[in-house]
Amino acid sequence: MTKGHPSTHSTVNSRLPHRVAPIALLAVLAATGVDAATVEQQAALEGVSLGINTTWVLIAAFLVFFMQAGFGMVESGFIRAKNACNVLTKNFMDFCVAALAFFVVGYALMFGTDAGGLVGTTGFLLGGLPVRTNGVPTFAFWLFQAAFCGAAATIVAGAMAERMKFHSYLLYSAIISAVIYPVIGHWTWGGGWLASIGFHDYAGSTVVHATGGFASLIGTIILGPRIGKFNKDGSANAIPGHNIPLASLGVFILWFGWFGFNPGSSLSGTSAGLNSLVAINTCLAAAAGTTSAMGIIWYVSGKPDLSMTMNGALAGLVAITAPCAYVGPGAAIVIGTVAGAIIVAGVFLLDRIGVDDPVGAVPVHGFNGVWGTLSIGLFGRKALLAGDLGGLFTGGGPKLLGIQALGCFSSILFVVFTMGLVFLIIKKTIGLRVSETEELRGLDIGEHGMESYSGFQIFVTR
Amino acid sequence: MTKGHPSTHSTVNSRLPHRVAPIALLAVLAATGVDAATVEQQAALEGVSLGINTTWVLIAAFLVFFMQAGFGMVESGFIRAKNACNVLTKNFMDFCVAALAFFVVGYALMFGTDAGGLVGTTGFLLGGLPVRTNGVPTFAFWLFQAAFCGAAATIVAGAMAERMKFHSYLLYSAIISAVIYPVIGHWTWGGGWLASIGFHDYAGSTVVHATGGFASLIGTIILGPRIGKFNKDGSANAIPGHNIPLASLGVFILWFGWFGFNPGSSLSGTSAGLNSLVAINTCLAAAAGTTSAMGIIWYVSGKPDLSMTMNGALAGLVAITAPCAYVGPGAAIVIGTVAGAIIVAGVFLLDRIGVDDPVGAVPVHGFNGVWGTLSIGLFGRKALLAGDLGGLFTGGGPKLLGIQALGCFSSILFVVFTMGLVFLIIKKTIGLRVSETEELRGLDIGEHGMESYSGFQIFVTR
Amino acid sequence: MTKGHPSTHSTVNSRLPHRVAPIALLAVLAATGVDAATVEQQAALEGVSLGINTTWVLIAAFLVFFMQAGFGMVESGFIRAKNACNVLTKNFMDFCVAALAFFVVGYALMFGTDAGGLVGTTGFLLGGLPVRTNGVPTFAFWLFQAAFCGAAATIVAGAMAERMKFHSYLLYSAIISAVIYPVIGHWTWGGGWLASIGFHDYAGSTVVHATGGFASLIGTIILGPRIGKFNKDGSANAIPGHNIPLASLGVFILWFGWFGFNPGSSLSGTSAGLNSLVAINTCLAAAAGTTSAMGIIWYVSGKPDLSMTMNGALAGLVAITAPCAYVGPGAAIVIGTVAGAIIVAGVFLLDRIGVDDPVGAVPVHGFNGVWGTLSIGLFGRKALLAGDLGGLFTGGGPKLLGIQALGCFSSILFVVFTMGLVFLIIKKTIGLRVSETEELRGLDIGEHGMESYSGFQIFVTR
Amino acid sequence: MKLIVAYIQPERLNAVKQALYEREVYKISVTNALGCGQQRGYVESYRGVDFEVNLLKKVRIEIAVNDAFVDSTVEGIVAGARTGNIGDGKIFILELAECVRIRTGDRGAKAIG
Amino acid sequence: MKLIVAYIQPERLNAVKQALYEREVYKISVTNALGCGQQRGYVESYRGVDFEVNLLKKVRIEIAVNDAFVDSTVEGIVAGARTGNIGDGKIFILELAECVRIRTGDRGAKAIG
Amino acid sequence: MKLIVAYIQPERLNAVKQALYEREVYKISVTNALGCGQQRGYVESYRGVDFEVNLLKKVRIEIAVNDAFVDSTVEGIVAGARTGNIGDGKIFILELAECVRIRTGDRGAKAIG
Ligand SMILES: Nc1ncnc2c1ncn2[C@@H]1O[C@H](COP(=O)(O)OP(=O)(O)O)[C@@H](O)[C@H]1O
Ligand SMILES: Nc1ncnc2c1ncn2[C@@H]1O[C@H](COP(=O)(O)OP(=O)(O)O)[C@@H](O)[C@H]1O
Ligand SMILES: Nc1ncnc2c1ncn2[C@@H]1O[C@H](COP(=O)(O)OP(=O)(O)O)[C@@H](O)[C@H]1O
Repeated sequence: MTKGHPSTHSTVNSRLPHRVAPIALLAVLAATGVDAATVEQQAALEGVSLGINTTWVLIAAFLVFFMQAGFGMVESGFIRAKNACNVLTKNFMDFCVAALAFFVVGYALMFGTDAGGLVGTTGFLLGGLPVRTNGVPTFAFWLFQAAFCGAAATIVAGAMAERMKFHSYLLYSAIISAVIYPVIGHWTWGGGWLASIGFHDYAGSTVVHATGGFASLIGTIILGPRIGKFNKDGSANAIPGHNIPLASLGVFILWFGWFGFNPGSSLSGTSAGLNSLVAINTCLAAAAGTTSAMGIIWYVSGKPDLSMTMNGALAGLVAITAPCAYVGPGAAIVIGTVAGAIIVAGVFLLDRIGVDDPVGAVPVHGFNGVWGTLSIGLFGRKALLAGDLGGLFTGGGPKLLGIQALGCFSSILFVVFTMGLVFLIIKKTIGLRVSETEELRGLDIGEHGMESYSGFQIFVTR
Repeated sequence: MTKGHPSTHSTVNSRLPHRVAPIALLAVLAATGVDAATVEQQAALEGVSLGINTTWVLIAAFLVFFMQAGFGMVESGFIRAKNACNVLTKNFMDFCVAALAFFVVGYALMFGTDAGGLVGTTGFLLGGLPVRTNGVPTFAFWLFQAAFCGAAATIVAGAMAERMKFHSYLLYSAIISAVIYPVIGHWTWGGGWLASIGFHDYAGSTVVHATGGFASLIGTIILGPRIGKFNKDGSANAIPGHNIPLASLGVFILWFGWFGFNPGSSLSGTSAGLNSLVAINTCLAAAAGTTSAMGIIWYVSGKPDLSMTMNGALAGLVAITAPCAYVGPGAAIVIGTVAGAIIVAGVFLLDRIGVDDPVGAVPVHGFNGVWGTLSIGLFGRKALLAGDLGGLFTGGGPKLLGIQALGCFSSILFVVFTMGLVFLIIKKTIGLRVSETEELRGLDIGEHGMESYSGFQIFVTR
Repeated sequence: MTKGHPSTHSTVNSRLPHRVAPIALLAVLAATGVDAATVEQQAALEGVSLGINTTWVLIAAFLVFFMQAGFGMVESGFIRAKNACNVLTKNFMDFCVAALAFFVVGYALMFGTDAGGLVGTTGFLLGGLPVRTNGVPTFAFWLFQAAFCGAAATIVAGAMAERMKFHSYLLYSAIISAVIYPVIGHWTWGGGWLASIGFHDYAGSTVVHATGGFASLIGTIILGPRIGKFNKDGSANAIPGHNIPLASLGVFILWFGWFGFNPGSSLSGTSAGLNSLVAINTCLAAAAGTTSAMGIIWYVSGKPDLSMTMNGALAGLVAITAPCAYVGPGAAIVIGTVAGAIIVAGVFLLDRIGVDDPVGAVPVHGFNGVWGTLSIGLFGRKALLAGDLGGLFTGGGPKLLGIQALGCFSSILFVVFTMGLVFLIIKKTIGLRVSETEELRGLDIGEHGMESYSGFQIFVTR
Repeated sequence: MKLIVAYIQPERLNAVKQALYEREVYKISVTNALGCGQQRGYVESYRGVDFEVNLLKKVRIEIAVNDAFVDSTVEGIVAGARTGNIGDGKIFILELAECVRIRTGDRGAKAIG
Repeated sequence: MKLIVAYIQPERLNAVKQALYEREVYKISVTNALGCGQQRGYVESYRGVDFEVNLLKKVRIEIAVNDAFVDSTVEGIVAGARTGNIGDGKIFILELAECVRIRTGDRGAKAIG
Repeated sequence: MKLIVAYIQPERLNAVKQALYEREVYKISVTNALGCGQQRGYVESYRGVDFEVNLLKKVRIEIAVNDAFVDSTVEGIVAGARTGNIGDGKIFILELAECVRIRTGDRGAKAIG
């Protein structure tokens, strides 16, 4: 007889649906006089349903994990070749540190038993948790959430690229994934105070993106701009990215991964209609964001700049992350279009005020995270929000908008304050910034003793 | 209690299978005396079944979307560095324009109520559509189809690369995704005249690939070859691609995405046997195409050229797209092997007749799209075709082959005629081609004011 | 009425679950007096269950296929630009040759009717096989296994890169995928002698990775080091990889694909708990491997070398492949951490003993394949192992460790002996190694007549 | 002996090589260069910030010739490189004191060709 | 006429161009170079093996000028490139026998600017 | 003072550097070049179209030395670069009028080393 993987496999495979029925349920149903076959089938059905939900969550988690590659390619492609290894190492370690930290403490702070609406307190090292959480195995749920945590952490790598010390970065990364992100996450997704006042953030415009984006903003302000970014008169210089095809691949990977990020947030493969709505909204908002960013930069600067266009796609994706389950496709297009305008304006604004964000992380994740969160208060549909509130333009009055603003700004306040403190302490102690020589020669050689493109002739005049 | 995402999530998660039963069905079944538990279970079963089908379609749609990245990498890797940003921007916008255009008009023309077998007429802006289409949520079905539309559009970007104006390209892209592709699609997949005469094209060798391939052919003829491609005596020069590793990644991504393209076309995750057949056929045809293209070019030119080998993989994939559900694995290998020969011959042919297709889009998508479509008429199995026709070599006589030829050639005729007109009108009005100076310096600088590899020393002597 | 793909599709879609009930089963159930609706539902349930299992296996197979891209990018990124096309062609052909060879003979040798515990003997060309294998369609099972076979083959491409003749490589590749890998696979997964003595290797630390890794070791020893790798005094020189961002993308793709490799090995989407356990273990071991490799190389060499760090991720992934279903997350972290140490030590060891493995394939796949396999004997939990044996540290005594060691070392012995013979015969006949001139100029030009980065200025002083 | 250095437009390289072949000058060395001359640069922009690129891509050619070949070499370069537009380039001629063929150790006029 | 060749630190290129502009020297040609001088290299490592990199990235500038401009050009390069650290670079001055503008065929002092 | 320019096979660079070190010549500048000499090119093909590549990868070395060092430098280059095969390369020697060390402003023989 042909067979596949040994022992365990066979067991697993032969565990046909009708065998998974929990004994207790069987007993109850039997007692109520329902015949045995039906009882068995009910149990089998639940087994299959669990299977599809878990499959959905796991695949979504894999896709969200893959976004880490997208972040890496975008961040490295948009900076100079001499710092590419450095940002890639940061990006790599972001995920690894996040996974370990989220395992040890992060998950507990985010999803543990609530204390005062502020923080979770149980489940350190995943100890003492129920087998299932939100209808799927806790381990699957953890993986999905851990990948989110890694995404929040790595946003900052891009904004602070090309000048930040590596070991200081590692420290930052551990703190945000172990503490800051989990606490903000707890407020909204872990049963904290924002959840109780009816704040909505379906897949994390605020929880993930605004958190990462505003941590970037405060970080890059404290760190200061790259040498040569601003002239004495305050005007900005362009420091072009070294590998636009790589960055564009990164944007595609991020978009692809976002199809896990948003639709996966239902945690349920059987929610066919909801998942489909979320998927189409995600796609249309990204398309609209790309198109509007390209149109605007073309109009403003006379050329359809690809780097801005790609940021437009990401802007649309960030903006639709919170509202994707609460609005229709038409609204998704509007949300994406506005996101495209925000990214262009945001990039110009930062250049104007002397903030140096090499990859545009602040306007993409920060500003559009806010916009996406607020947009629920504008376009949210009562029927989809499952409460009695709705958006301002969808006949729901201003209340939801107020709640959204409160939730978004209090989260941002928390991150700016705590991360500001963290960055200042690092600055005063082990230091944030590499030496000028190292910055000029590149962090790849200075911090890692290697080159990204060994053998290639590369000008490092900038 | 730990909880996940708020409100809606909980609702969704607690929506256990037995709650989704449509009332009407319940009533009917109850009236027929079937006991309540069974009725509930029937509804639950349908919920689970819908869940798995939707999961399948959505994941397939994500994979097909990801093919856009593959196209981008192949197209940019196979051309010169100075035009990489340009082709990537085109590729990006292809998907975004396709998504928006397919939302506004394309879907309606393709899948709306049929008018005379020629075109659909309802469902503009997805208005007035049923919640489900082909057994899955309409939004999921839309996403899968929109990704196909983007693929058809972007094939042309490669063939016309390195010399076509960007805004003219945008116009072309909007027209093919809004009108041309949907109309051809309607004929075969939207209940149009080709569907009614029994034309078979499982996943789009004709509908997607021949459409894109022959639009490329007519476009590149009207546009003319790149400066330096042909010598005065008509002989062709090689203009090598600038980044073969990137192109090879693109081929892998395309192959990966094709596993969504073909198997996903069942629209049904419960069609276990069918999906498995389609998947194995897709894999074997690609492997055979790669191997035969490599063998032939090795024999002909003395070296196993990687660029041709990779085109062989794509050739096999395009060819198996139509027949993948109608033939067995043995036939799939034959189809792929022939596809590998066609690609080599096709590339040589175009060079001979003075047509300049930088990435090989015409032989890959056009010629092999035809071959794949016809191959159903040769190898199609009655049992799998679900009609009483079969292939010529599988005892079905020549009739099916005739129908396949008719369907394929009428589609191609339509696309060549309409797209030829479009390109000619663009040429006479806003112009198709950039200036000579711009072509020499590269479209990245000319059209987008940026470089793909800032800082790298790149020779632009060609 | 709007409709999707034609004829077959409709048939498939309308094939609602209650229609797939096998007549026989219906009859049996009916005879036992169970009412018809229940019988129908039982059949429907099994259809849905089959659907989700097949979906799981197919998607996992797609992910494992995609690992081939990861291998390609890691292998090419870690070597010099002048040999990138060559290794990519090898990597491409590995999969294509593996797919064809595994179709023709490999599958039969691996999963055919067992002969003496040593080899399978039926199912050549997939002829005469049952429709389902291990609970999923045989075609789906084949695809999953074929992708594994391709992975085992391509590991060697990296280790023997930059100096091995292309046609000799093709020959090697055909032999390992057609014969060597299937035989080793049969022992453990095909019902051979290792399966019967209770050897455990969940997803292939030994079957896939140690096989590929030790084939690499013997191959690279027979082939000899690259020109310039070792000095006269035996000390090693660094030959840095030419494209670290590409390699890092490759590592991400491999990690992403590993989520198909390991969790997919259950062959069952309904095994929710098992799949989730495997997924979290895979993630944590990789994170731990990355972190420990980075920490150790940082400590040892003073810099956090990215190339070693990335190898650490792969080391963790390889190590957890065998035990991922048999240990808890805590043990997974320990296993990954040790893997990170092994990779650093392994790379140093090979440099010390004069073995030139350009990409680190031997320590990653070989040494960590062994470690992963043995780790079941240390940390395996009885409850998960579904036997009465357990690991040394989990109260199971030394017996399982002994079995693991026996299985692992006998597999390695077999591969070293047979592949050693193969490489020696190739060396004596058609030759293994390119000429010195070709090696200096690069195999891209010598073997394929093309350049990877046409137009780029690249130093080839090494 | 003279060492002739010329900066030309990259896309003229093949024409220059052709012209030199016709004049029996077979040996040349080429490097990639950036040039800043009379030719106006162009404006690039990156995420909204414009910047002028005034180092344009050029190709630098170096040819060592015996005195008898100087004129035809210069004439050949001009023939191949000239388009009449600004940016066509410059030719610089230096006195070459000595020339050695590494392979044979030949020196002087004999080594040059 | 003289041909001035200078090796400078890459990041000083803009400053040098600026300084030359101020001294009315507008035409320069630039190539990428690697230099090995008094400046110590640095150690790279790759998967555990250290190696010293003693060819450091430099920029090579070439400027042809009339004799009257030699001093101000040299002075301009020094002004732009000097940081006072080892590795600042060198300037080499060669006698230039002839100069030809490809576009017009002009020769000598007239062709140089 | 002389300026020595040599074109060598890329893979001989390390040997040349080694040979020069042994002869106490420590300062060199290196650029990437393409050369077309007696050495036959090779044929590449791309998707079925063959083309001859006759610009082969070379390395260009530039060394400024005092007159006393010219012979040993030339000899060192030959020692490191020679394999006896066509393509080994050429050495060109130019008169160097002046040399300036940017860091100190030193001129002439003093500045060169
Ligand atoms: N005086 C000079 N010194 C060094 N390089 C020069 C000089 N003049 C011209 N060049 C080189 O020649 C190229 C073409 O010069 P340009 O003045 O633009 O062209 P044209 O000769 O047509 O006026 C420049 O980009 C530069 O590389
Ligand atoms: N004699 C020389 N020949 C060729 N190039 C030289 C010579 N001396 C210096 N260089 C170039 O100048 C660069 C700077 O020289 P270095 O001695 O490090 O600086 P400094 O002038 O400050 O002592 C070197 O990297 C090399 O490219
Ligand atoms: N007359 C020349 N002018 C400029 N470069 C030359 C000249 N002769 C040789 N070279 C350079 O030297 C390289 C080697 O020359 P080649 O004639 O092939 O070798 P060999 O010296 O062994 O005959 C060439 O590729 C070219 O870069």
